Amino acid sequence: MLEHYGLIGALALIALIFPFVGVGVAWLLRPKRPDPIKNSVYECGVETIGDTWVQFRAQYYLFALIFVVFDVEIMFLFPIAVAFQRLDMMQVFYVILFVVLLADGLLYAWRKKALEWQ
Amino acid sequence: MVIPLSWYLILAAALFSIGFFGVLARRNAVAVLMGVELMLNAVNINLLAFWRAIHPAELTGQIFAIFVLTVAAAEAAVGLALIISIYRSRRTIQVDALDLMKG
Amino acid sequence: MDLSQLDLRLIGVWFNNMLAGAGLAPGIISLINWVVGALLLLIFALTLAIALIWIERKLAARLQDRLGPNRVGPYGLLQMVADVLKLLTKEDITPLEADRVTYNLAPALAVFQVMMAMAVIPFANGVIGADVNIGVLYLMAIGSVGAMAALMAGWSSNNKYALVGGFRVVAQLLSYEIPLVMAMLIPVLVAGTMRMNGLAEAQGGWFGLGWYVWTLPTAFLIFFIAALAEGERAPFDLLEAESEIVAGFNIEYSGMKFAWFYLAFFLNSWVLAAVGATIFLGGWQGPFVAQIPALGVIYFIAKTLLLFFIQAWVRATFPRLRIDQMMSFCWKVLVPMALLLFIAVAVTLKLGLPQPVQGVALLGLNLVILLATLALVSRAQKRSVGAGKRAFAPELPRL
Amino acid sequence: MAQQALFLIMAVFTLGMALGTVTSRNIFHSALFLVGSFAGVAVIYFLLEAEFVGVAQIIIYIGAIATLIIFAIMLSRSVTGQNGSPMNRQWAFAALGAALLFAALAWLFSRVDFGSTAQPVPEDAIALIGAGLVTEYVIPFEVASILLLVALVGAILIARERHS
Repeated sequence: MLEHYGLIGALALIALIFPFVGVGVAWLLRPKRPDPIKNSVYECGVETIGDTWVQFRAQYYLFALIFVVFDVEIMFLFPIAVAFQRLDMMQVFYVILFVVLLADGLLYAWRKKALEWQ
Repeated sequence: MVIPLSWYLILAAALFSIGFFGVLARRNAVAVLMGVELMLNAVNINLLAFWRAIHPAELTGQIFAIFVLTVAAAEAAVGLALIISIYRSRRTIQVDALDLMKG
Repeated sequence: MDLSQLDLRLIGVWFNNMLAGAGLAPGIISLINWVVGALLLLIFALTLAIALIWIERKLAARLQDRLGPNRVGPYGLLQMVADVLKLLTKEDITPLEADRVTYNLAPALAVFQVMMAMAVIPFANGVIGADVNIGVLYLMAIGSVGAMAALMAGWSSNNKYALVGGFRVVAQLLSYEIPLVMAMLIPVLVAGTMRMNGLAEAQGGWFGLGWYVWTLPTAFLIFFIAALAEGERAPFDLLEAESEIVAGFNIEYSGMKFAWFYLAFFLNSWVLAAVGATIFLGGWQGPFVAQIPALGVIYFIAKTLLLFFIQAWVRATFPRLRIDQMMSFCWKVLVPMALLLFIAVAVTLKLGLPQPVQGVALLGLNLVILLATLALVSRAQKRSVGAGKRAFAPELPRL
Repeated sequence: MAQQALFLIMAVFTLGMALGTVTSRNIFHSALFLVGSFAGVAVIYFLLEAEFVGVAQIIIYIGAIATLIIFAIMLSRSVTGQNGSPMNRQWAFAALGAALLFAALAWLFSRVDFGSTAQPVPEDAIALIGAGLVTEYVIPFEVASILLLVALVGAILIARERHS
């Protein structure tokens, strides 16, 4: 099994180093004249007011939550899909039960208006 | 196995101890949760190492590792929701500042 | 020359024989193979990116009745070379209060993600970086690294626009990952394998009628729409919406670091097109591919470019969606549709129908689900517009 | 040999990242170190020939849990929260306790021989996992579904902004 991952490992190493090589080459070629105005935060020419890390709404977190639950669900469904030809009708029913239970979660989120963007 | 079982176990032990330290010593509630996740990872390394060394033909070890992952995801979802909720009402997530229950 | 000998895999065999002839140990030979393979993929990706940027700019210009790049070289072909040189010599600006390590790591991670995805794409039968057992899941895993890169870039720039872009990552990349992967799950269910080459192989025969786009058109549609969002393309380009949040998460980046995000964007579109072509359009399958395996490369590239062309076409044509519309569409239309499709296909496969009947049944089911969804959405839309609500916020029907 | 070298490199990487997670002053950096540590553990799983769990580790831990953690940090970031030590008062005892725990476990694992077989991992391991989930382990499988459902419902209830 591991021999399949040799190329992926080599690619991972090269793909991690390569962007830094590019930035390094640019570092050799490019001008370096920093000044406070140039390095200030870009805000359409307006002075930045206040801290950047202002409070964000929890709305985003709700979507992340639903994402996590479905992510885990899909991770379970993939090996079952691979084994699907070996399953009988009863076992397919178990899989459908699993999906339907999680679809309930989506319905609940829908009902509670967690899917609305306000 | 090319790599001895004890290597994996010692790695897992080290990871578990680091996570344990994080849980006990950090003030930020999110950091405490990160410590818990490190400990769960250590447990999973142990599960898979024993599976690979002793029963590779049966996939029990792998299946249980997946369940541990699932539980970790559920735990993180609820734990972080609690932390966000606490932050909203108390404006802090430093664990030692949250001592409402202290008499 | 015998055309059947024209198999790209033979180059690998020849290369290995040469190395073995030089008296190298087997371990060293495989190491050289891996490194050479990885370097080939890297070089291919870089050349491809330059070609894609030129194609897309020319195409968008034609669709919008402009000329596009035409000054540097014939048909503006050398424009991209000039752009690369310009980006290399641009001054690199790091905002004063940026989180430096994270700021520099983010573009590298974006490139890393898209390069890693190249490893499991089959260019012809067996011509694939690594035909791993977990092919489709591997792509899903790599995709989550890309979301992480955008999140890091948005957070570390210490810029409000960038942070809004970072937050929109979850709204867009994460949400649309669910229908994307659910749509990829359905061909896996039919083929019974996650290997990318195996998926392409399973679509042979029947003169192209074995392609999953014919039997599973709704799954393909879900995949394609979700791929537009995953590739940060209009109408789903809220992540960088230049007219609202200037450039989103990569606003503070300049010079080479910006170039990496740019490169990752185009390659990501191409990878999504290639995955779509492999999973739904038969990949390297085509006429006479069994006799002349090298033809597979041509079929594969043609199908990929077709999908890339449609993506660019949509991008040049459609206006951007609002964020509430985008999220509603994902969670209230695409995900329920994909879940329903999964259950329907699973049951149909277990009925034990003979091959052609099963294909027709699958096609019928797909069309029924698609039409039913369209009808429900248009009814919900009419009702919400009539009630004076914002357009497209379908309510759950009372049960 | 090559595998052992890779294992040692990844072990050092994972532990270093884990140490960074628990000691970093900046909570966002902690989260990034945590991501690095997760990635290291994923490579360890691949070395154990558990490719499915390795890829699931990346999908769930890096794709889902780490994203949630980073979001929670972004949402609960207080301007004053960065001051002061990241550690609480009992950190020295915690360090001592963790060191003792590690010493005891390491001593145990280096002494006891749990045995090991030369059996290979089956070729179709993923299909066997999939079949196992709906045969032998069907109850944990459905319970996992219910657990996720309950977690989703609970988390939505807790995290929802109340409209006053």
